[in-house]
Amino acid sequence: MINIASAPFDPGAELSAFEKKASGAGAVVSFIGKVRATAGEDTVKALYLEHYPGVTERSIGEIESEARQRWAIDDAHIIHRVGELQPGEPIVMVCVASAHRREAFEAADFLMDYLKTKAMFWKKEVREGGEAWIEPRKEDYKDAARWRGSARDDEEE
Amino acid sequence: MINIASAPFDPGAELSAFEKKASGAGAVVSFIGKVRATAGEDTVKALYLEHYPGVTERSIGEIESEARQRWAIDDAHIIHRVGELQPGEPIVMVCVASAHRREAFEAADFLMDYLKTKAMFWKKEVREGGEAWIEPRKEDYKDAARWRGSARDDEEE
Amino acid sequence: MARILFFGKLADAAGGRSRDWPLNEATKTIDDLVSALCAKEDALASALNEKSVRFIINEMIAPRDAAISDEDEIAFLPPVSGG
Amino acid sequence: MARILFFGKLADAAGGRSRDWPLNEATKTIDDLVSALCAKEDALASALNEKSVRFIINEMIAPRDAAISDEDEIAFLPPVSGG
Repeated sequence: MINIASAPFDPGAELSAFEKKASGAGAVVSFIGKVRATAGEDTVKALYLEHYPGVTERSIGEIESEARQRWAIDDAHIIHRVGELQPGEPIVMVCVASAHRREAFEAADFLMDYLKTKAMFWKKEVREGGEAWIEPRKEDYKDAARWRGSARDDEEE
Repeated sequence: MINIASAPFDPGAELSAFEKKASGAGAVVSFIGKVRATAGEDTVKALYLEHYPGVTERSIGEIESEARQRWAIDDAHIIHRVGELQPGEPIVMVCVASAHRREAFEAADFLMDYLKTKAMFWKKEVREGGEAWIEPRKEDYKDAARWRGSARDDEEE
Repeated sequence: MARILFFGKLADAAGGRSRDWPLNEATKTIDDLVSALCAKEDALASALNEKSVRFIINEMIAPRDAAISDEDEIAFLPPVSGG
Repeated sequence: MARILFFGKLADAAGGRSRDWPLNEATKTIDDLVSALCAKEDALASALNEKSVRFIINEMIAPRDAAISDEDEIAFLPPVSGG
């Protein structure tokens, strides 16, 4: 399930619903990314997230499909906020259910790396000292590059 | 926090409490391991988990300390069931909060590998076809061996 | 009229998230459209000419030399950043 | 009397999770205790002699040749398996 949410969501409630639905799976991994309160020395007042309706959902769908090709996933759930967010609020939540923990961990890790660098969102940090559009860090691109080819090669063995 | 639970727990409620407490962290990873319903061709009727009170808690405490030495963790929460469990019930839940997702993912992954192979629990599967004490699979020992030395070496660089 | 969408920092540079723009003989590709848009606005010119900008025509990623026509929805995307 | 604890499949082999056992001149180490326990019970003998069995004296991991005395709590652990 892919959910672009324009209002705050409750990670605990989302996990409850997900893990009940995926009750046959042995392993459930979840990731929650939250708005940070500081940017360097500066204070973050808000985060503003924009998306391209229709296109963004499709870009996430493609990322999820790729994860399902690479790992034996029972179920996946991706929630991503848009609009104005306050520090501490969840931005993104990814839940993955699988028979074994390795698959669940790797698929969740992969989904986050790709959501960070390939899903169609744009975010602006509103700081005490001004506004700034955020682009992925070098580490984010490096993390995403870890998955290039490797898992799919494994599958073909 | 380390919690040896003799009654079922609610993963959604645990995650809610954890992520509210760790509201300053940018990344929260959780893992839930559940009782599987089948063992090969056989049906699992129940799982029985035993521990060594005092010693088990300390063995988990040591595993958590090692994780905190290796990664910059804001908070960690480990819940592990004992007693008789039904198929689909959560056995274990690990929550890790950190500033960045890489640390949170790796620490949760590490904690699970070590809980599987080093924490003092013993588990028996009660199947239609009889009972069997479960020992870690070869993959579990291999997974745990991934962490030997490496992360700590990185830190010293 | 083509519908033009600007996302993220490109909307700031364009002073708005969308505009309707009449295409003509001189604006047959995205590249032409960028030139036309940039002719009037310096801030937008430097933003749209960044190598990292990507283009979407009617919800499909398109190259800079892709043909465009009136009735198309053309979007300009700066580097994405989710999560 | 020493207190002996058996965990997991060792409790099945011992027919119980604990027993009190008087130590004497012939049972000064864990190794001696294993021999004494095994002398009477074949199932327990093969279970306790598995290489994977570990020993705990008063909540501390101990080697097979560790000294034991009355009042000690001595635990026999098969391979652990959490999660």
